[in-house]
Amino acid sequence: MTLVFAGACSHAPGITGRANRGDPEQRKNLLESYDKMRLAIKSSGAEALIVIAAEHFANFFMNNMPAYCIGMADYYEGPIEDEEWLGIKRVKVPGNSELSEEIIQIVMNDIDVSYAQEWKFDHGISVPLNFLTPNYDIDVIPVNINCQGPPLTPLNRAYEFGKSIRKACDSINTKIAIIGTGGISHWPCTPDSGKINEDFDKTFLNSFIFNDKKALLSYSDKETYEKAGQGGFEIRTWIAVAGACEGSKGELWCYEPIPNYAVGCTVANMEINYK
Amino acid sequence: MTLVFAGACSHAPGITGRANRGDPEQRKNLLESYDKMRLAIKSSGAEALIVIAAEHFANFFMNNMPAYCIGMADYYEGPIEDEEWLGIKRVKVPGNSELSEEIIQIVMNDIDVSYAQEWKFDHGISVPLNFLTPNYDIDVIPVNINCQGPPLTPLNRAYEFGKSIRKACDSINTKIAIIGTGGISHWPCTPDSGKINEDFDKTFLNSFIFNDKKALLSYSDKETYEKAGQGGFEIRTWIAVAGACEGSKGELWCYEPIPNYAVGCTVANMEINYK
Amino acid sequence: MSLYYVQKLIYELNRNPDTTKRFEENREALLASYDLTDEELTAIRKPDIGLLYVLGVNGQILMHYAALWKIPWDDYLKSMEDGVKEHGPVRTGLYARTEGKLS
Amino acid sequence: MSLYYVQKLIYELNRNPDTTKRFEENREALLASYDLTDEELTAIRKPDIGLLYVLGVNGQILMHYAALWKIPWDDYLKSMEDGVKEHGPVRTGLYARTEGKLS
Ligand SMILES: [Fe+3]
Ligand SMILES: [Fe+3]
Repeated sequence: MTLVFAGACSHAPGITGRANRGDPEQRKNLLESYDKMRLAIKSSGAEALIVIAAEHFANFFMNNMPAYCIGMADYYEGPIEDEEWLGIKRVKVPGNSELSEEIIQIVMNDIDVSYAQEWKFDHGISVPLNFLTPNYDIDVIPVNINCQGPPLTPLNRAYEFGKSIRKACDSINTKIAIIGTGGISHWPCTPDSGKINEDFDKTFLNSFIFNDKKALLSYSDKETYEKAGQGGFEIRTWIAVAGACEGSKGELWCYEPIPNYAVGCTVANMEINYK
Repeated sequence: MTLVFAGACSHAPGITGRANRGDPEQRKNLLESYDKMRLAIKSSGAEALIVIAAEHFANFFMNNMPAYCIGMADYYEGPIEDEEWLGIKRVKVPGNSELSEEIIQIVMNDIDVSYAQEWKFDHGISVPLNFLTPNYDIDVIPVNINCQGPPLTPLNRAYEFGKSIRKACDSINTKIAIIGTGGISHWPCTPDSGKINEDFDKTFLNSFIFNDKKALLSYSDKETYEKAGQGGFEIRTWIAVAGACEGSKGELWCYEPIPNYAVGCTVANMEINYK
Repeated sequence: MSLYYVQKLIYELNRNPDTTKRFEENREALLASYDLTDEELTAIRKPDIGLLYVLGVNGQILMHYAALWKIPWDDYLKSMEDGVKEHGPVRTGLYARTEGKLS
Repeated sequence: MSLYYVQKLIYELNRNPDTTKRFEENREALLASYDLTDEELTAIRKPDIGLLYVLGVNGQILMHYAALWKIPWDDYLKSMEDGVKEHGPVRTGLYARTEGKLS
């Protein structure tokens, strides 16, 4: 019973890189919500933070594209992007290879994860950490779900992956927080960049908040791509968090569609139902 | 119902690289058995050959070590080793990216495979191909199970992987042959190189031939390492073939322990039970 | 499979300073080490960002290639639109599903 | 974690001709780009194949490093035995389970 916090949030590079180009009211709400999450993680007593992310060809390419990968190093580095462009200074982030290995060993019974003893974070992890662990004083365990290069893992496997991570957390004697980070609808680096499909986002968030497994797993990649763009494939990170907390409910702390950040900026938590 | 052949065999580099240092009688038996397998694949009408192998840090390293990986390219190259040393000429081997993708999409429902659009074969694949498809005239689909860098995938997942590959073969309209290639007991590149544990090998082969799932999955990595060396971890490739043919029986065509080849040289087939 | 090598080249230019250096100093030798068609080579050399988009290159890789050539963001976005006008809908990869545009 | 970087260096020497070239031409600069301890650096520079074995390097990687130094196969095998005698049992990695020797 050592999962102590679960939640999910956005990671768009505009949030830090083009900070001043967002509407001030919306930005204020977003930052306050990130900070609420930071405090919630802190007061949970978490000793390690698992970040279920969806990187953008930083470490993983189609020469060996893992459906799921878990970091197993004592430290990581990031962001890989230009510090000025992203608005985040490059740092060494503490990891915990032994804890990672314990988790991987357990997860491998259910989900066939790759492991990585080296990992350079891109904005997909660096943006959330910038707000949630600004002093980099907690061990981070990075996790990746391939949301970039098809063939992509089926949604129900992402849910099972979350359940498996939860199983690992609950059988380990370390207090662990989990966050997922991704989408929802967005069209990064394409002519449609900046577009946001609020209807798609709100429907999805509603399913997330109620942890409605059936609804969460009902999307086809075709539908997601058409309605939510390539970035929409990142719903897998949210679905994994839902899986980790199967049967419990969540709370939406922030949803601010900010076109200059190219995404509906979201922060949500998920209750932990101790079984 | 389009799995048309299944079998397993050794891949030790000594078989081709130090060909003349093996006992002539043993070698004769080995070569005749490889040839029997070549003919069996040919007469099965197979249009593609899946090779379930266990490479030796040729393409995959601990920076992103997949438990399972399937190739998805239109051609591959190999061997990466020195041609003289291995006794095999470097060639371009035909692949079939579309067929690979079909298989991957199906397998991903059960097993979280990585995929690779590029792959350089080492002796783990090049040695079997040298005997089984000497003209390189059949599409090869390379598959890797991590048997080198722990944490390793549990044996029952390797069996499930085989079942999932079978499911894919049987739902695709192409005649497919599968071979596994690995161990059994050996201590490659260590001071114990050349040692062979015949008892371990024969017990394992017996379980394979009877497709005794319980016995095949009963090995712990600790036991395997102590009795069969690091090379013994490659039993996963045989176990996957057993999984692909769950419920059927096999036949041992060759078992010749040849210390100068550093392994018990084995060729076996597995019946296909059409369901 | 050739899209793979176009993307691989750009991915390595993004991530590997040695590759970038060879691209600056000895471009043709570097390009020769990838399995590329003439059309792909033309698109890379020019660079024709719009054509690369039409050829199916993922935006998460392509944006860095535009940045390497110091193409401003807005021009990068416009190149892709122009590319579709000039070369027709996206031919393969992710964006082919909706021809590279929202339906 | 340092074993990881020892193995990574050797893996890249095995697979990447550019790394091998830098190893020949500008060794110290190359080594500085890996996160290595003094003991690991000593073992790599000498090379002390036996010590690398004791430090936990996988034989499937190590054998290629011996080959790079043109060490004959039998000497390679003997170095590992000597390494265990001189530096004690294998400390980490796969072979630590049986101290690098059959039980
Ligand atoms: Fe993203
Ligand atoms: Fe092997």
